[in-house]
Amino acid sequence: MSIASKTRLTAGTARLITLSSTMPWAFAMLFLLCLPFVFQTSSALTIMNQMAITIVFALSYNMLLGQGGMLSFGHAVYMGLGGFFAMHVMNMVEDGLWLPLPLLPIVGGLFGLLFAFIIGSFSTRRAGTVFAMISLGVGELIAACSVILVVFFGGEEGISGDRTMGPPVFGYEFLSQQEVYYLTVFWLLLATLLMYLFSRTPIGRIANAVRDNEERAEFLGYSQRNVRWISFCASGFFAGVAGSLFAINFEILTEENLNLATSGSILLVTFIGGVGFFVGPIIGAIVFTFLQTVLGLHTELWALYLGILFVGCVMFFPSGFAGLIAMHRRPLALGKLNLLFKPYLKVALPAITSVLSLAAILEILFHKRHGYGGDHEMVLYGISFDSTGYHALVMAAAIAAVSLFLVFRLLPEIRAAWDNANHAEAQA
Amino acid sequence: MKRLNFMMATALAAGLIAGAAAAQEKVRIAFIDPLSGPFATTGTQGLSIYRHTIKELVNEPGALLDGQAEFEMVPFDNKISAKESLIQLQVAMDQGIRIIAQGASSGVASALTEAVAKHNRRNPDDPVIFLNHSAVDPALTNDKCQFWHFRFDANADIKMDALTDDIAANPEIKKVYVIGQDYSFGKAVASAAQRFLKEKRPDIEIVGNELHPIGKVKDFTPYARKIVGSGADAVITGNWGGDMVGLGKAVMGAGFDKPIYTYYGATSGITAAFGEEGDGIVKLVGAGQVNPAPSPDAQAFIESFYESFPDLDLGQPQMANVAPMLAAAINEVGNASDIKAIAYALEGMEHDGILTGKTVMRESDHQAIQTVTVQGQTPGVTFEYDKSGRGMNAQTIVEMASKDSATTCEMKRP
Amino acid sequence: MSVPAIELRNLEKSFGLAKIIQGVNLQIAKGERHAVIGPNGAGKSTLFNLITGRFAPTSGGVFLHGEDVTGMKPFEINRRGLSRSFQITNIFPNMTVFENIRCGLLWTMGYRYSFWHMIGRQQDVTEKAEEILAQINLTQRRNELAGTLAYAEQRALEIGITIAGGADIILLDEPCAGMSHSETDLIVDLIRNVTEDKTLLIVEHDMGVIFDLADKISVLVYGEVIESSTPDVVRASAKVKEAYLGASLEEEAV
Amino acid sequence: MALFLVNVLDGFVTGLLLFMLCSGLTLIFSMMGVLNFAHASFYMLGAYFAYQISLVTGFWAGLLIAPLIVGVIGALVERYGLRRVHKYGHVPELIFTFGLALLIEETIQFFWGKSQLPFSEPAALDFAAFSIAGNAFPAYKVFMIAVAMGIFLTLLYILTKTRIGMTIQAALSYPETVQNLGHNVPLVFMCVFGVGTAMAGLAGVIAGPVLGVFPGMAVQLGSIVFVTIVIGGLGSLWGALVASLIIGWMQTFATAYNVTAEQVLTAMGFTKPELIWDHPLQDLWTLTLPQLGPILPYLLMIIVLVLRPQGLMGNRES
Repeated sequence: MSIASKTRLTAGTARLITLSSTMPWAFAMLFLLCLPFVFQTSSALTIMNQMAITIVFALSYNMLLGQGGMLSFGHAVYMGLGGFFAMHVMNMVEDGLWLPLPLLPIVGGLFGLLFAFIIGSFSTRRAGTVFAMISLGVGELIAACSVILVVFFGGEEGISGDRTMGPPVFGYEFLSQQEVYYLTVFWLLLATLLMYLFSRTPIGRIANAVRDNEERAEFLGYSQRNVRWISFCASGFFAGVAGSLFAINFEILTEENLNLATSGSILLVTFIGGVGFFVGPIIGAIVFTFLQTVLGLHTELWALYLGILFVGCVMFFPSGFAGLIAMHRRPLALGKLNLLFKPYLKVALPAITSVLSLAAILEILFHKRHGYGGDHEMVLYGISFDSTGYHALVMAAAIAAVSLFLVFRLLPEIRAAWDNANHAEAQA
Repeated sequence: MKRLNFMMATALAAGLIAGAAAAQEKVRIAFIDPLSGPFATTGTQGLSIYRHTIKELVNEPGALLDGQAEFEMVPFDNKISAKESLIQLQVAMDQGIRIIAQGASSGVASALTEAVAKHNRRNPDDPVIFLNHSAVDPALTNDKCQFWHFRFDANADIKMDALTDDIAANPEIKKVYVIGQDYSFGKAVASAAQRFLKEKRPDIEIVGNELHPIGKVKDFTPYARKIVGSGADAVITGNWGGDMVGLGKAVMGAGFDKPIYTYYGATSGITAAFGEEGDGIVKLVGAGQVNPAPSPDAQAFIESFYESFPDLDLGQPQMANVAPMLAAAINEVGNASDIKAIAYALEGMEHDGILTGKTVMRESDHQAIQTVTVQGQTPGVTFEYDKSGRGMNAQTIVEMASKDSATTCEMKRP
Repeated sequence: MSVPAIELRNLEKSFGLAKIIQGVNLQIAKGERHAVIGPNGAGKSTLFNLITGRFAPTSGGVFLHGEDVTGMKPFEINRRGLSRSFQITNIFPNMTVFENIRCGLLWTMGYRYSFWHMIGRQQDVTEKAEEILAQINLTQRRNELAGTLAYAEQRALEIGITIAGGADIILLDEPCAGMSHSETDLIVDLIRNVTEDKTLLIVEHDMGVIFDLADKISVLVYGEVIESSTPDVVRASAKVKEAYLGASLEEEAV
Repeated sequence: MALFLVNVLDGFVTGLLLFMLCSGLTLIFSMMGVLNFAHASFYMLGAYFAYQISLVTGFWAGLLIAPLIVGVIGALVERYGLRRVHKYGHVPELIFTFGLALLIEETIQFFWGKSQLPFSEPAALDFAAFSIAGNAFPAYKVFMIAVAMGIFLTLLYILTKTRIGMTIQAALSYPETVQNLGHNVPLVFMCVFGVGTAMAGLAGVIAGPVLGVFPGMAVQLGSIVFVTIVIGGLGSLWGALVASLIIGWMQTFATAYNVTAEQVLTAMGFTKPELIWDHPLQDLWTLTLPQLGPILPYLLMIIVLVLRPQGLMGNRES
């Protein structure tokens, strides 16, 4: 389906493909192509692949939440089912079916689409709470089935396959992580482009209209249910693509690909990034994967930090990181962005210090309480100390207090600078 | 991304140091188990046992390459997720680590053993070895067996063999109820129970054989009612974690006062949760023993463990074999970098396990054969679990358990 | 006489025990500008909601150009050439003014649920939307979010969205509510402009607007049409005066 | 027959426990329009607080104090969290409570670790009240029934016999009227949220010894609570009661009887394939009713929502 819009783009009027509209894509492509030359280890590549998959998944989720106004607690179902089917097809390839690996995401996407079509037929009748609850119920149901239907889902071990058994594509067999990276990036760019273009189609725009005011849209000739259903199917397709990419990368799918935790975390990813912006989920996916894998290497408390970040985000900047960036469009347009640099720089040091020292307090407390028994030595930010005493705690608290005090002292200045930068006439 | 750069740098630096062959070579072992989330206790406990064993039995006595080298455990948190485990495996390999240890969850173990096999097939010159310290799904050393995987724990079948010995010796048991979690391990336990009971005590009636959804049952009372209602004289279960606590408490709460045979019915808060009610009722089958300590050496070893880790339990005695056996293999090869040779050296190795008696790494399927015990929850033991005033005491001791058991493994050696 | 554009036959609607519309019969000819007046709570908005499919009638029927549309969903009725505005401004606040208008155009211009057109590249839609923007005097505000417009501008936009699809029957629910005199004049001109050659059904409280615009007026009191005729007749009708005044007095008494 | 009776009683306990959670959730939803995703987390907090208090003062003080603390925390969450998010709309509110659930779970692990806590029933109730055909019915469960019934009757009294109750009832049926109550609406909201969460906390205290106190206890119950109030009908207290009991009994009886797919299929005239472990339909043949037990509520919810979106006893669509 979305392939159609792609051909339209290339076949369509060329003059509308302007330099400014293709620049970001070209830049992204170049950037992604160069990344493996900087990060060569296969674990770095794996993490980048993971990011790419999360980006596709989060973008597909935002087709629902951000663009269609549907809050889903069960989106992992479509990614997971797409992935499971892709994995089964991968195993069929091993048994002789002819299908080059790069085409596998289409298979997964179609199955994601199929299930979105079936489930969407009743879940999209209403938006809001009812939709959210049905998505939760379906999510729980499929996740529970995955343990019962062992033949298909492989039970708790999941099912695995070998991506290298397909026909070689231009001599590549996808043995190395690097080859897989380029395959993933190809699909990342393609899927992102297609989803972006989808938001520019009549149905994409009407999805926004239905999100804003479903009743008004009905009086313009649109069935709100059909609009949601179509968005839902499209979203299911791309979730299935993400699932297939997962299958290709990790060569295993398990119950965790379907369960509520995965569905919940994609909500978190998308929201942190910013649901109101196309790039929001991309930012969210990068930040989240980074925090999860890299922060996870350094602290057991990563989930706590993530939770704090999420709740803080909902409370204080509900438009997410993308929203924070977009806030600066007006100062930029007024040419007054430079007014903000100095106050930002001034507050950066105390702000970072306060975050780090608050985290230090948590870490020390946690270590005191749950550290491996008898292991009193603790290393934090490269400093090694004994966590049994109160010295370190008092010190961290003192640093936190001072830096927080500084941050609050600087707040009025920032606010003033912000107001100033946002008003065309203020300078005069 | 900066962090990744840093990681690369450290990996590089580590490589350089290794290349310089310093006097104190560090042989690093990646410990990939849950260190956060609901199963963090299991992972933390395992890591502590490793660290203690390495310190007491390898590094301090200078048992690795005549004291020229030392073991170091590098923990990686897999959050008990297959996907995370594969990522952590990559990270570990990027850091130059070629020895992987894992144990919590057979599902993760099966993902890892496949990933390791795939990696070794794709990179035959740079293999990785996988030391499984407690994932007991029999398939790992049967249908899914492969050269690079070594299991140090007794598998579910071996444990069931010992467990049914204990049942067979008790003439009062006429009816048995088997209940477990609905996944590969639970099913393996159930079929093994049927097989061995039929063989050893054909007169015993299996009055219930049931699988319940894993981690989804809020209240085990209806199951407990069925068990009591069936008139069973003993319960066999492979449940672990919350499912073990829930089942145990419900069954005992419904008035059941006969033996409950478990695989994982102790430590990690379970012994404390059962408390007095479980004394004399809860049985545990496992490799090796801590109560009573099998030897004075073992006594000292366990004592020093509890000194170093007062908040944890020595819950998995077989884990104390991994580091010494690996050290012996490395000593035999003469270096720690020829992974293939080390793997060959581990095959068929005999070892005097500090807590598990005579231990052999069986060549045919890489399954460790060792002492398996059936233990009972007893108050006032020397080494208590969960600081609850009670612990597990060995009752039936089977040396070299199931040493001739059959395997379907067709090992392909490189 | 040709088939009426809108025909209501014995239309009734009850909410629980309350009968809001009790047997309305009404015929509106093609091209007619028809106004519905009546005291507060007479059921004018309910009548609109019944015609447009927002509520299903308890009994009776609604016919558009002779076709029975009773019980159809709003979008189905809209597709048969009927478009409406709302008493309380009902626009897409998070979309730009231009996009608001464009949403009103898409279905009738044949784009429907298309995901194979790039909307920004459809010259016909863009031109038509610009045309309507010019008509409702909002070209200047083109790229602003609809939610940030002034009240009168939002009302104009509401009308713009309503007429954008080119429906031949337009229902306007109190388009001038809450507007100043000068704003009202502008809106009335606008309405007259955009409903040229179309059937218009309008509810309005401002009698000046009604008598200025309407070809025919129906008076709705307590869910019943007590008079339906030309403005002059209605103005002179004693029945209307009595009912209307009576109702107003009652209202004040409450 | 005896077993049937025992199961009726057990299902009743489960249902009532569920109702204690659902009543608070429904109250909050009806008044404020907020579906509190973190409701089960307050239940968990209740259990943890009660455990901590019981270490010092014993079970009974915990039973009284823990719900109060939970209620106060709930009120604070409303005052400083929800109210702030309220202006962005209902979806962000739902997302906020979702985040709160994550945060509470992590915070609890921070303080109490990840293991199961040894929280057990008070010694005074640690005996079998009676037993039916060898199946003991613990006195503690009798106590649970008593507490839950007590809560229900109190709630019923307050809602039908007091002025504030009438107001709340009006608000249940006509949410838009809440604004016209002439009360300090934000204060009412804060109190409702506090009371609702305190009830969840109380449920946690009395459920803790039976269902266990561990970090996963909220997740385990969380979605089932929503399912229950959705089935019962959002905003309907009676619906919540009916749905809770239905689900309590449904789950108990589903686990109690080993109906297998094999029996059903054989009865329908199919024959079981010989080599079942390699058969593509093996899962279908080996399916049992207890296996399906935990997913039945979700199935029921989807059916209810498709056929009757306002729920069994609800009178408004969300």
